[in-house]
Amino acid sequence: MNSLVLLLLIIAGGALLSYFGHRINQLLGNITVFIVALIIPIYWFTQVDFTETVSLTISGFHLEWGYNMYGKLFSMIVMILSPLALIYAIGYMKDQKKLATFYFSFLFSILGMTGILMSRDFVSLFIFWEIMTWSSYLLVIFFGKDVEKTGIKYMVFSALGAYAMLMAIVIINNNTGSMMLADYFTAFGGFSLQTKLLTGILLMFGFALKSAVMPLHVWAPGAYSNTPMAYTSVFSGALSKMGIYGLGFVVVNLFAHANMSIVGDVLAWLGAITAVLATFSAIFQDDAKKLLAYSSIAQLGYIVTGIGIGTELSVMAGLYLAILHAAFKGVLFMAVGAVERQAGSTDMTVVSGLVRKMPFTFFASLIAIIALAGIPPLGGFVAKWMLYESLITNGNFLMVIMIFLSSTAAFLYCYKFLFGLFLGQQEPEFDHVKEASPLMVVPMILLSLFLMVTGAYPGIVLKYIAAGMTNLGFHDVSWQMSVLTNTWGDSVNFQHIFLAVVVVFVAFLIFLTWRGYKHSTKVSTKDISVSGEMIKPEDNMTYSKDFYKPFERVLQPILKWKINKYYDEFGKGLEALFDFMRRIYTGNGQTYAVYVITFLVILLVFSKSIFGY
Amino acid sequence: MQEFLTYGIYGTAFFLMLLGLYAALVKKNLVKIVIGLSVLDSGLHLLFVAVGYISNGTAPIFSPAVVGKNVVMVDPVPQALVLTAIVIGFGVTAVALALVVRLYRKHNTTNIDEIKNLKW
Amino acid sequence: MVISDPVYFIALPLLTAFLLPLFGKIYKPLIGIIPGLVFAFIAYISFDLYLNLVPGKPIVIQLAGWAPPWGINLVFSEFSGFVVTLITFLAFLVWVYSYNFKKVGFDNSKKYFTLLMLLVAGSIGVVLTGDIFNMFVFLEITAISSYGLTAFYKGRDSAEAAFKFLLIGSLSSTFILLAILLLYKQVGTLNMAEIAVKAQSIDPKMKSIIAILFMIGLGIEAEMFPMNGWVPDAYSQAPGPVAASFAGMLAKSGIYALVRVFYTVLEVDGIFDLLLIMGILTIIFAEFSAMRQTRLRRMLAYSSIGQMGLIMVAFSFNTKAGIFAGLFLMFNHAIIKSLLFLASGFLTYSTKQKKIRDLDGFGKIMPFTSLMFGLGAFAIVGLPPFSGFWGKLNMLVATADSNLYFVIALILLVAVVEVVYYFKVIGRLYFRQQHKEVEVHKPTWNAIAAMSVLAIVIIGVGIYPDLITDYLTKATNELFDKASYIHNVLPNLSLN
Amino acid sequence: MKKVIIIGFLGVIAYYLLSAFASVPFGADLIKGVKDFYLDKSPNDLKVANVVTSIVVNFRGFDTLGEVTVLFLASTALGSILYRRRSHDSGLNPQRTAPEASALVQTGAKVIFPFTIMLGAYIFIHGHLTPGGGFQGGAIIATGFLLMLVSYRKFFIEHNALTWIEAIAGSTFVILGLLGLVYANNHNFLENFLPAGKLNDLLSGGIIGIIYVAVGFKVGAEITGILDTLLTVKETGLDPEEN
Amino acid sequence: MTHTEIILTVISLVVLIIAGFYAVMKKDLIHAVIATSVISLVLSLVFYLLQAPDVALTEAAIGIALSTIIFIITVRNTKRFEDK
Repeated sequence: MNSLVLLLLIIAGGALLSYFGHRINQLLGNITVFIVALIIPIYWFTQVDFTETVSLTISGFHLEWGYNMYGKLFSMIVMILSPLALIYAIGYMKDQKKLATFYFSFLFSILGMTGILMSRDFVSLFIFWEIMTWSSYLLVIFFGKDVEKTGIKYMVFSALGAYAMLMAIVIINNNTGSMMLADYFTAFGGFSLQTKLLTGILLMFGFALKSAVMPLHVWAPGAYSNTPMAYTSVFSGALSKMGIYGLGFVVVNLFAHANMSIVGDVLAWLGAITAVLATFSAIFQDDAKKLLAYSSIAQLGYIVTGIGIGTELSVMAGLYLAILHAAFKGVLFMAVGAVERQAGSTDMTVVSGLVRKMPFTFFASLIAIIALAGIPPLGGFVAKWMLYESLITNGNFLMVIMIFLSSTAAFLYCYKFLFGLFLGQQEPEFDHVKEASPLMVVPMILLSLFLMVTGAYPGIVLKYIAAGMTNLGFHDVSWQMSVLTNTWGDSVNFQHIFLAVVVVFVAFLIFLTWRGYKHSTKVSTKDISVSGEMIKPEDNMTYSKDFYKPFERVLQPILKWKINKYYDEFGKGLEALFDFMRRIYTGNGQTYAVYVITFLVILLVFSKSIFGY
Repeated sequence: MQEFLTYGIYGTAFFLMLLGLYAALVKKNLVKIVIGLSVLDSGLHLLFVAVGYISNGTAPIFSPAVVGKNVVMVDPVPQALVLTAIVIGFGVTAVALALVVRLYRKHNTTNIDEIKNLKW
Repeated sequence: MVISDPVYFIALPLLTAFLLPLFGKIYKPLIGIIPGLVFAFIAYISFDLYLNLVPGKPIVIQLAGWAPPWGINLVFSEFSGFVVTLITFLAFLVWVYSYNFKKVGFDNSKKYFTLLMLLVAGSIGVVLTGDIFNMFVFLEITAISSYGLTAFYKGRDSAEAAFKFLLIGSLSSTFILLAILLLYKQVGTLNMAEIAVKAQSIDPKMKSIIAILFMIGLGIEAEMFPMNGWVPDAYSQAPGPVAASFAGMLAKSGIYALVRVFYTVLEVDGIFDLLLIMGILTIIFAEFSAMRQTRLRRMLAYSSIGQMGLIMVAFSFNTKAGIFAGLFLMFNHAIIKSLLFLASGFLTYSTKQKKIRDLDGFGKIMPFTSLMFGLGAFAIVGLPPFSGFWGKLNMLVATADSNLYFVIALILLVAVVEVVYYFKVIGRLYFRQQHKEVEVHKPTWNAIAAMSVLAIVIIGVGIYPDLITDYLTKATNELFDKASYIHNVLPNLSLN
Repeated sequence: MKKVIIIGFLGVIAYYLLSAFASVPFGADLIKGVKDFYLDKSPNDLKVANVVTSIVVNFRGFDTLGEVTVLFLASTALGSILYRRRSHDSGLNPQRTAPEASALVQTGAKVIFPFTIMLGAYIFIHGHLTPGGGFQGGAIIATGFLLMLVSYRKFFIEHNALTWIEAIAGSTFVILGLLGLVYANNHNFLENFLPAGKLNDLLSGGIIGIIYVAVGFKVGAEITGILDTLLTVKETGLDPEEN
Repeated sequence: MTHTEIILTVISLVVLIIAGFYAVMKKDLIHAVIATSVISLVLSLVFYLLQAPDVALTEAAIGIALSTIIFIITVRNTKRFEDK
């Protein structure tokens, strides 16, 4: 049997088995999930033949599946992150209700992503895209929180994006007579400008929506923070990358090569704006989940910028960042999930000082944060370096400033995140907190190890990226295992930096631990005497409250402008319109009869112009 | 004369139909609406028969009196159709009136404006 | 072949309906069983006939021994056979569903089954007949049985709904009769094939007036925009299985009549543009109204109108792709909407108020019904891998082929609205806590069986649409090829 | 205001439709169509003197089957619409609210009743010869019953008998049609399989006469049933079951 | 058509129009129903004059007697007068 079909069958079968397993009992279900989580990546890495293709004709549409290097690159994200998240989920979701639905949807979204990345035609791309969308919708509203607000918002935006794609697809089919991606790419040059823009922008709309680019990001914070964290790591890490995947081939493959880089530039600008605004929003979040959600949006903004610029280096930077983002956001969401499960809250004004209680979680988060912030020894630095370099060589200095501003501001929320949850004073109410179960810790640790290794040897990833970029029309992309050489001829050896930093860091840590234990005294954060002023019990005086108050005051004018508001107003307006329109069904049977007669009169009066006799 | 009858009969038929339609569309009383529908039907039936009529035709019956003679007969097809239509109209009227009785029992009124529990 | 004659589709239900009171006198349970046997039998012979149909050679049945155009004829072609098979299949499932309905407060089953059987016979008659006046008679049969079925339940506003339906329906039958009369006076025949030949010579102004009258008369059962005021009321007040039959049979025979008249019988320039506009208006008003409904059945009814609008748009392209898409949508709408209505029957029966917000947490207390509803909702909004997706995709491809890009945009925008209101319900069913104690009515075994069959069809066609695409293509060719229809009915006549 | 608009609308409709019908002048024989065939075949082949009857019962017999069905349907629908659960009737016989008619009316009705029945029967038996047929005869029979129902408060229709008549008459029609599938020359539904006889004979026209008799019984029973249902509607006023 | 028939027809048409008006406009429903009955009666005469005896008979049997009686029953069961 064809290995690609078998892969899809394994995932779908796994979904069904997990569903029924969990319907029977939790232990059986968990074991099934665990086995499935192991089998999928093992099968993918060892058995899947990437040269194989499947082609079939359904309902008159020719479908074709087969990997290319670009799809394979993204598949790696899915195949590494998703099983880890599944294993994590076993621990995280323990004793929750409706587990059968959870794992079923989880595996189906993996099925969707896997399918997207091997689709060579638009129909199967769309099918898998929709499967991914509805399964993730079920997970977004899984806890039943804000079903009306967040869930519907997610579904509306997803549907808008998907249908924009669908419209592009049928227009492409009308123009090329084929549903194949490859035919579209070859025929693109011959389209009229309108068709080029219409199809390209509609496709971009769909993809950009999934990767939460600025005006289309409003679904993301709520969706990311309401979803069970076990899935959010995949959601933000892998699923949003499907948007990047699509943007890659639309922007780079079509517009950048068709001398229409203006489209890509617009996208890049949107990405940069997204990055800045989302970073600022992230800084002022008190809920760690929300913080990470905004941070995700910001990171995706960088990636989109990289893709949008569309030069060799920028695309490479974007893709590298995409892979790193999958890893570190995966870890961070898992860590928040662990905190949520163990401490019962993710509010950074409530939870604090968990570093001693949950050291492994802290370690993993720390590594991830370092990678995220782009601090030298880890991969984030390399990626950002490449991004800056590509922007500078391309002459987009304003964008450099924006990205730089955003990256710097990112330190603020990184610090807030680490401090809020793990550092600071530990309150007595968290005395009982224990480290999360190994099922949850091991995936985090594995991912952070991956981050460390790629920090020292970025080439491990760059190799695949370079291979993947051949499908985007960039051949002979140069890369080195551990040395980065820039346009101006300077080179940096990461191996050495990494080792040096690690040594210093470890030494400092040991020193700190030793000193910290010696000299710390315990004071309750809630026992503060204020001169002459009465403190009400509900006043929370922990450090994490109003963490960046002065900064917030400065940024107030920017933050006041909330795009969400406009969407809400628009939605309300639509609802009012709908309410108005349905009044034509007055409930009076006679009125309906009058409609019939009116219609007859209209047709008779205009019969000449309608029928043109 | 022919023309007068054309417009006279067609006109009457249409007039009855429009009267019926008017009652069905404007009158508020349920029974009146059904009366309107019935008048509408009457006009329609008249139209059918009038369209089927052929000048100086006889009824389409080969009674012993006409067998073998060369007579013009009126078009029997509209007559057959209108037979069916009359019976169907009667059936619809009966159902409509039964519904009126039901509505009256529920709402204690026969004003169609007051019977709109189902709307929007 | 005597045993598989299309006339059985009509004669047998009629005979059974006439005799049903006698069966009831002999042995009471026969009232429930006999209709089932009849439905099973006609479903069997329709499948048998349809699957063995020779392409291009429809079964043309003369009645009373007179060849068309003198006698009435029935045409069991690829298109009409497809619709008939769909109707008989659904009829059987509706019977399966309502067989045991008495257990959940269902009285007076004799009259129910009589009316249901006549509804089925009427719908089939509309589809099969080759005579325009006979079509009117069968339309009236479907209409009157629908009035009876709509008003079936007491203690609801069912009489109100039925009266509205009746008022509009009577107007429609007047217009159809006027159109038939005008047509007869022009061509001197009532046979559709012969009309099709002779109608070419009718004065275009006259033809357009006839077309307008037909459009209004037939548009009512096809749920076209300004004439669909009865739909939400009737669908929400009728018993659940009846609403399913309305969606699956009444609306289908309505759209069939519309399509047959405008494709085969009466070719009028511009009628398809009109159909396109009306279809679009139908979609917009229906889906927007559905969005703000608080009652489940009304929401489904409006959604049903929207689907019918989509079907009209598909047929208005006057291309093969359009017809194919339209047929696919018809199939989907019949199967999926029936499933939704059948499932909603038990959901609304348990929530006395029938409000959507009372459905919170029903996924837990009525797992099977909720699952079926969810599946139907996924399918109807066109999510893969359910059959609804292929219909929508084909529809959009057909639209694009007609270069109507703005229609694509419109259909998709409206589809977003559709997604919203269906997913709101799913969200309530599954992801909310039950907030009100309700008296739960579990579905009976036969209801479960009926819903399962529909669900299997939806998933089966969704995963492998080629199960039906062949038949749809054949039906498309049949409908598109007017000349061969005429030739098959009237071998001695031909176009021009 | 609404009235004025609607009158305007009706005027527009009248204008267009009248102009459409004006092209088919009254009394003109414009078309060569199926009617000539019917006028030729009915007396010569079918031996049915009344062409309308032969069209209604033979050429377009399927329509008539539909028509009978519509009446049956109306009666069933009426029954289901006005049906009440037994428990609410609480064992009482349904009572008609109409007051007892005067002795004169009662006697008159008693005298006229058999004649009406006979007239009706005559009309549907001679349906293929003279004007009228099953529908008209059936309706007249029903009128006779109506007379009795209105005159006598205690005149109750035997529902059992009604059911039997309905069922047997209706199924006779369909079964005769189905027999055509087996015995007739072309094996068509509703095709005549009996000898045609001689024009203007009572026993002519093959199955047409039989069908019309069946239709007569059916229609008579159906309409009587409808009247009975409507007449036994109970007291006026709000129905507790409805609210 | 003979002259007598034409004159009869014309008179009938006039009666039809008047009765139609009466049926639609009269507030007393019983009167309106009687008017519809008159319409049927006159209509059946017109049918007869137009050489349609079958239709005339049907209209007479159904329109004059049966239709009228079911209307009257309904009016008795509801309200006699159309309210303003």
